[in-house]
Amino acid sequence: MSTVRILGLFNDFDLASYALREVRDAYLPALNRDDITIKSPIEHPDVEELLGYRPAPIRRYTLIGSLLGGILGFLFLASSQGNFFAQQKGGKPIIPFPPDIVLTYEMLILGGVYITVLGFLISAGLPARMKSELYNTKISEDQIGVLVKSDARTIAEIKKIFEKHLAISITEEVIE
Amino acid sequence: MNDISRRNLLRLLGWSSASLALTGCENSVESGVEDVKSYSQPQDFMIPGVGIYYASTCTQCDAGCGIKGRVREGRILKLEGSPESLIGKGRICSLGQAAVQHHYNPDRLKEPLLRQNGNLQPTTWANAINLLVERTHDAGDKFAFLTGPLSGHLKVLIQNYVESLGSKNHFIYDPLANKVNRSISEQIYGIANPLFQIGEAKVILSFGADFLDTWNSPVHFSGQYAQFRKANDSKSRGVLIQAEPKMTLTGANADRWIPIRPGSDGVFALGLVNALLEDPAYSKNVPAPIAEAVRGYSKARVDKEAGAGGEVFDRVLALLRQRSPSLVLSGPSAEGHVHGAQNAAAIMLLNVVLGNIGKTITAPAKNPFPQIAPAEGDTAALSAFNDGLAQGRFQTVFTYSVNPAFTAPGFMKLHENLKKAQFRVAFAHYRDETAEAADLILPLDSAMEDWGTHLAAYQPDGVQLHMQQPLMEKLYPDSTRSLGDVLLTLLKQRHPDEYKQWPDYYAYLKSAMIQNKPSFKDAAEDDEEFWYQTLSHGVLNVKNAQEQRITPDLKSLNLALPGSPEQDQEYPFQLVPSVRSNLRDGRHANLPWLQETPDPLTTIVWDSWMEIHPATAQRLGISEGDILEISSKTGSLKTQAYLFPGLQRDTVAIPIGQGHEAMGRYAKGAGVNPMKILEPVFEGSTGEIAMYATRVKIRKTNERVNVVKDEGWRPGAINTQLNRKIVVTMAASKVAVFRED
Amino acid sequence: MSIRTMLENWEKYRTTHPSGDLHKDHPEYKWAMAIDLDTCTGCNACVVACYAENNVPVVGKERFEHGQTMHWIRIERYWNDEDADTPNQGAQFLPMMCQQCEAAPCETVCPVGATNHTPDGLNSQIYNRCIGSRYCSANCPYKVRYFNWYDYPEQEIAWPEPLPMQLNPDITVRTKGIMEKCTFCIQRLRTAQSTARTEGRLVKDGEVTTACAQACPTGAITFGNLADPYSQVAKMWRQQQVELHKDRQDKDKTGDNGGVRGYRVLEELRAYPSIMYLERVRDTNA
Amino acid sequence: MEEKDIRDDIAWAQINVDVLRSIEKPRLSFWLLFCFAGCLFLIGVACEVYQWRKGLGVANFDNPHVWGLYIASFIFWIGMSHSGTLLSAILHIIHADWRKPIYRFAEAMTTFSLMTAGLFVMVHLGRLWKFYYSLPYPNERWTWPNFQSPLLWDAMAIFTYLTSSILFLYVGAIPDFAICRDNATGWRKHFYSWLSLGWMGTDRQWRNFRVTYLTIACFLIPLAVSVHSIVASDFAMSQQPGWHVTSFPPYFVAGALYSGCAAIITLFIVLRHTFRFEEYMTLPILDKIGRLTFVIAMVWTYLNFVEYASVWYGDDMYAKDLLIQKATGPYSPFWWTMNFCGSVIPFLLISKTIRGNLTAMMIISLLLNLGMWLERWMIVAPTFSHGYYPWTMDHNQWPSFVQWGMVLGSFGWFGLLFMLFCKLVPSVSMYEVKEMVYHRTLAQKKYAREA
Repeated sequence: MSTVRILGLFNDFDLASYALREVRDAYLPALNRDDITIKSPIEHPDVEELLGYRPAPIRRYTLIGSLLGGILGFLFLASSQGNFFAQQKGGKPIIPFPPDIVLTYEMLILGGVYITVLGFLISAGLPARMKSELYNTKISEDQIGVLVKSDARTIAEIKKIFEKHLAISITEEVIE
Repeated sequence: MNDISRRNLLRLLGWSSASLALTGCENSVESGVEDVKSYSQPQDFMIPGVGIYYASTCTQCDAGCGIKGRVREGRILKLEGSPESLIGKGRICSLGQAAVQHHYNPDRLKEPLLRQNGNLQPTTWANAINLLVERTHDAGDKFAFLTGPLSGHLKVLIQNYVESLGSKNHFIYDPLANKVNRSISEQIYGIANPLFQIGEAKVILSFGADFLDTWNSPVHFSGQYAQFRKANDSKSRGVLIQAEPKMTLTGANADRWIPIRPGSDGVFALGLVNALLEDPAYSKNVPAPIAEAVRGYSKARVDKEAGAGGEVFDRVLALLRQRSPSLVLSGPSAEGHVHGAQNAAAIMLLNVVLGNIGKTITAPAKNPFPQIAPAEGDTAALSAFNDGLAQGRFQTVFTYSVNPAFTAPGFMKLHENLKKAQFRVAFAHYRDETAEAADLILPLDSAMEDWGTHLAAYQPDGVQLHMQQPLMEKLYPDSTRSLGDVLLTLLKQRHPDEYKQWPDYYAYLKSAMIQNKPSFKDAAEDDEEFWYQTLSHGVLNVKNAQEQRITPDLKSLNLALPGSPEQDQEYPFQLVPSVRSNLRDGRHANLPWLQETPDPLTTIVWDSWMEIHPATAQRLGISEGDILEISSKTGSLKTQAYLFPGLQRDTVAIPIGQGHEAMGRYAKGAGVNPMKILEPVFEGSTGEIAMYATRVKIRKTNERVNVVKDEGWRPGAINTQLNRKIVVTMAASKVAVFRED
Repeated sequence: MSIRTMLENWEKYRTTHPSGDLHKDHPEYKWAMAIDLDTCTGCNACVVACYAENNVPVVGKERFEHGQTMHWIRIERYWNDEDADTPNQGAQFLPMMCQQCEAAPCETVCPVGATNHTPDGLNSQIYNRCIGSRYCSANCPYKVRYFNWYDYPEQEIAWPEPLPMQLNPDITVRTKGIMEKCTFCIQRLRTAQSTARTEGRLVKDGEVTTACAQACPTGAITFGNLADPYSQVAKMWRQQQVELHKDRQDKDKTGDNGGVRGYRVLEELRAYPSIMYLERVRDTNA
Repeated sequence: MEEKDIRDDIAWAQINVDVLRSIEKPRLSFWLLFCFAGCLFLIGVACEVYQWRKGLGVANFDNPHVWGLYIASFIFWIGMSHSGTLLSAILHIIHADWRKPIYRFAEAMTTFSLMTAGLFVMVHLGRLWKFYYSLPYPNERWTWPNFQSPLLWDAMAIFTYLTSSILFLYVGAIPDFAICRDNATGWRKHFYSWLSLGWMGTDRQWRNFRVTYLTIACFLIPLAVSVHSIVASDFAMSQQPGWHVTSFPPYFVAGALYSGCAAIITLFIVLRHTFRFEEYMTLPILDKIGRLTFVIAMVWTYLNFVEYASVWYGDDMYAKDLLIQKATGPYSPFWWTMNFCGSVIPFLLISKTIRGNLTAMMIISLLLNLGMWLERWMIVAPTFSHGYYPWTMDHNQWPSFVQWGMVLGSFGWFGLLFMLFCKLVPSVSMYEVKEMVYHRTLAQKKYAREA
């Protein structure tokens, strides 16, 4: 049986959320909650809550990044100082702490930021191929899209619900 | 050498009437010709990358310190003092260091130049020699040779040459000569150049004698000064008092600097004598007439005429009384007046009264070789030379190691007078002012390329002959020559039979030295060995040179000092043409190192300036950098003002040595030449030019410049430490004395 | 591998300087000077000697006016305020060159480590490492570092032919954009040290000296190895009760140094300079 | 003058239209301005070429004046960069939503002024062609830069700050790039598709986006502070009188925020005028920035005073002499101007009328920045003229045309970058304005319901 994707566009968040709630409460057996996606011009946490908990693991990346940056940073500094022709400068130790701490601090932030962004790309699935999903340029303007993937029968149900909630436009596509 | 008599040979070699017995010497002197280059060419023992030191003699000034030159890969790099020299004692001054820049100077003459239809054209040496021969062969008394101070065998050759031409006109000119001193010393001590034991003195009173920088033998004196200052358990630290109208470097190091009125040195000295004579301890060795003559010089009069009486006078007097032996020196600012001789006499009298003779003023050992003995110059010689030119008595004129066209005072009009001679030859290193005025310019070897022997006029501790030898291969082998060689060539033209045995100056010198081996070394020593030793050490000490003693002679002592001059309203200021150790009479103005080295007292570089006392400047509304027009009766010049506290109030000072119109890229156009505005005033007894007797007036122009100097910039104030602990001064009484271990 | 080196020498890398024990800091050599201001006459012989020995370029009037001179050693001449009327006690001279500080402010700030403290106690300057940030000069209390504002060897005034023949082949001439300063004539020191090493000994006192000390007509400058207790300079430092590692000498604590003349310029900045000056003396009876 | 704040009923589509208008094909006036900036920049380039060939002497540096306008301008530009972080990061964290229309160009300013500052580090070097010696690149000799040198901390901190704020700017702009993509055609389409990384506003993207943006903001704040305290260490870590001051790091940070805010006011007015952004860059926002600027100005004034006072009472001879020199010596005109512009002018900002008057604000902001530029110069130069060592004290030194030329050039360079930015990136954050409007409407509905 073929899988179908449907995208309904709504005029505002209220309509979108009513539609979502109904889809959720319809207890369609074949519908997997993770197959529901919301596409919106601005972020809107309370609508997302309808889909239940979905993880945003960025902070883990951040922690790892900054730790790596800090530790490797210090080791790099100290070891390179140790290997640079080991002559004293200004009577200070060859591996002096105050400067190294300043630099370690910078490297900690550097690592943190870089890895965080990396984490963002990974967990937000970017860069993404536009063709892979249904999309409508109205979404980036002012309309809220609800995208559902399921088998044809369920999709038919959902389509009714969308229409009931005054979806502006509904597009379907059949995947294999 | 059978055809010429032995006595004659000795004359030719410069040892005539030598008071030491010379053993005969029959060896041929042809040998060693091939050695001429050997001292400047890389040799088998010369390791590339390792510097080797060769001994020679510094010719930058007449002090004649021994030097050692560091040579690497056949290049002379640096000069150090030679520890074996009794004069320099291993030390060297800035002037001496810079000699290498004469040698490598980009503006050195590189070819003989001949004046053809008005302008100087390159010519060949052969051509030049022919010209010299033909222009001189019947010159006779129409020939004149103007040189700087001379000694050693070059002097012999020059004198032999001049007399071989049948001329008596050899003038020895030294713009900065202390002739007056010498003649008065001659008169009182019987010795022109007594030795001043600065190291022994407990107190020194110096009347403008800048013995640390420019006077007589500065490097030697500096060495003594170190002892003089050092306190140890045997002697306390010496006290230096300097009385002079313009602060010299020595004055800057004095414990007490006294700005006396210019020319009043004699008055100050006689005032001290007078005060001392009240004490029988001093009066005993002074004849009555003199005691009579000085009676008039009361403290009040000193105060009135010298502007330095009162408490200062008492301090000096007290010090002279307490501390013996003392030493009183008379310098150029004392001699450079009409009554310079009297000033000098008064100062020497003070020495006699203080009983310094034989203690701090001693006689040098007698120089056994009158022919090579130093011939010191004076400025009277220049006057004579100039008069001769003016009267057209000289047709052929040679000049060597002097630059009269630059150093001669403006009033002499020497530049015009030179034109009256038909044939002017300049033996020179640069196209300086005199060379520019010559018909034939002959480029000489530099001091680093030339041979020579030198005897110092001021020779401490016995008699020491300094050898000068090439420190490297000639830079321009084909185009420059040694004056010695040239003279030999010319002499061969006159007396072929006498001189033919010496192919060149080197051979001449070598045979001369070997001739006289016994007076320096063991007669048995091998000649070649002796010669090598001589060159490698660079100095030869005369064996048992005869000691002398000074017996002061106070008869016929002229102490007639003029009263203080009435205030000249039109020309209110006395001009001091001060001497800069770096430039001296201007012959070193083309050495970049010396131009860039700041003047010690003003820290000004690359230029001239006029020093004026801050108070005076304030009165006249002059501030630093104002361009001033300084005019005397004979001329005027423009230069920048520098406010300098080390001046007597109605005195202004302009340094000598700058203001070249020729000579080279570094010298040309830098600064002004105060000699040009000197007044025609001469010292009474010697006829020397009275350098310090010119009066000037100052006009402030509305131009203004930045004074280029090293010291920090202080708006309208002298340069102080701003209470920072940079140079700390301690009172001598407080200094802890350490026992030498 | 670098980390291993680091851990192995950790102790060594954590020592500060000067530790107070001269022989721990400098087992063999500690080059130092003593300059007697009572015998220094300000004659400039040292300055020219330095030009000759170290290939210091002449910059000419215009550059000098802009303060772009290069003299590694300079003679300073100070007055007292009251001298404006009559300088009764003459002027005050002081030869000032790089003080070769033990804890040199210039060293820490160099971004590329072009200036370091050498084992024999010099403040070295690595010309071809220098990128010309001029931070060292900015941080030098004595302002004795000189920057090559132009390509002086290329300037017509410095070394026109054949003057370059005088250049000392033991050291370089410096190009534009780098810092230079007095090195205590390091070329002489290194030669002497290597000679001594090949002969299996230490450099003897008086075996090597700097150009300025060698020239000085009054012998006011004494140079030598402070680590050698029998050297002349070490004796003088002892005699003058000046200790290298102190920022305030014990003798000065009372406020009266008891007639002992040794002192160091701007000592209180805790740079521990290696040049001791002896106070200038003036006789107040004169 | 009371102008309304952003209308709540403004259509989201309208927002797109208004903002996207600003990145349309540039008008002639743009090109003229662009060329002008280009010329300024070329002047700087010419000076650098000349200096490269001749040596730094042509800039009229000397001993002891080894530093000059280059370092002063360097600090100035670093300072400029701080405002961006302030507005976007700090205000973002404290949910001050009035920042939303203006933070984008502020961040751009941060990035570009950092790039400009970097240039000054370069031209300052005596051997620019060897600048890479100061980078820690691995090499067979194990020679590394000297990590003890505050200059190296600078390099490290600026690198971190620059890259981080570029990332911050970029990440924050991805949704807007998507908008551009959806509305653009031709090469711009490709350009923005590439930049927007295929952003489709899915819940997953928004969710991670929110966290990331917040996290980077949190990083940026301590970073910004550290950067300028490190620049301050260039001086505070040195030993020179007038530099060796404990209060320098906070002092510099305050100064940085100060000049940054002033610069924002300037650019705010310029953008509002050129792109007709009255709808978004409203006077109430300007009013808020005005107040903020005044507060920071007072902080700066206080720290400035603290520095003088501590020098005075600390009674360190060298520092005190220097302070007196600043106030009375040849630099005094600049020093007094600096204090006047920095501490007196801002009091004008007390008046609401003035805060609402664009012309007045423009002039004031320029004056403030003049003062801040002078401040940097007065920190650098006088210490050289009047340091520890009396012999080398010399106040005759004056920067040559080369130095001034480079300062001009830096403004040209900044102008070029900023103008390019305005035409390629929407200088008002569209999606955040939408959020702002949306949340306000919600709030009002809630209020209505309760009432």
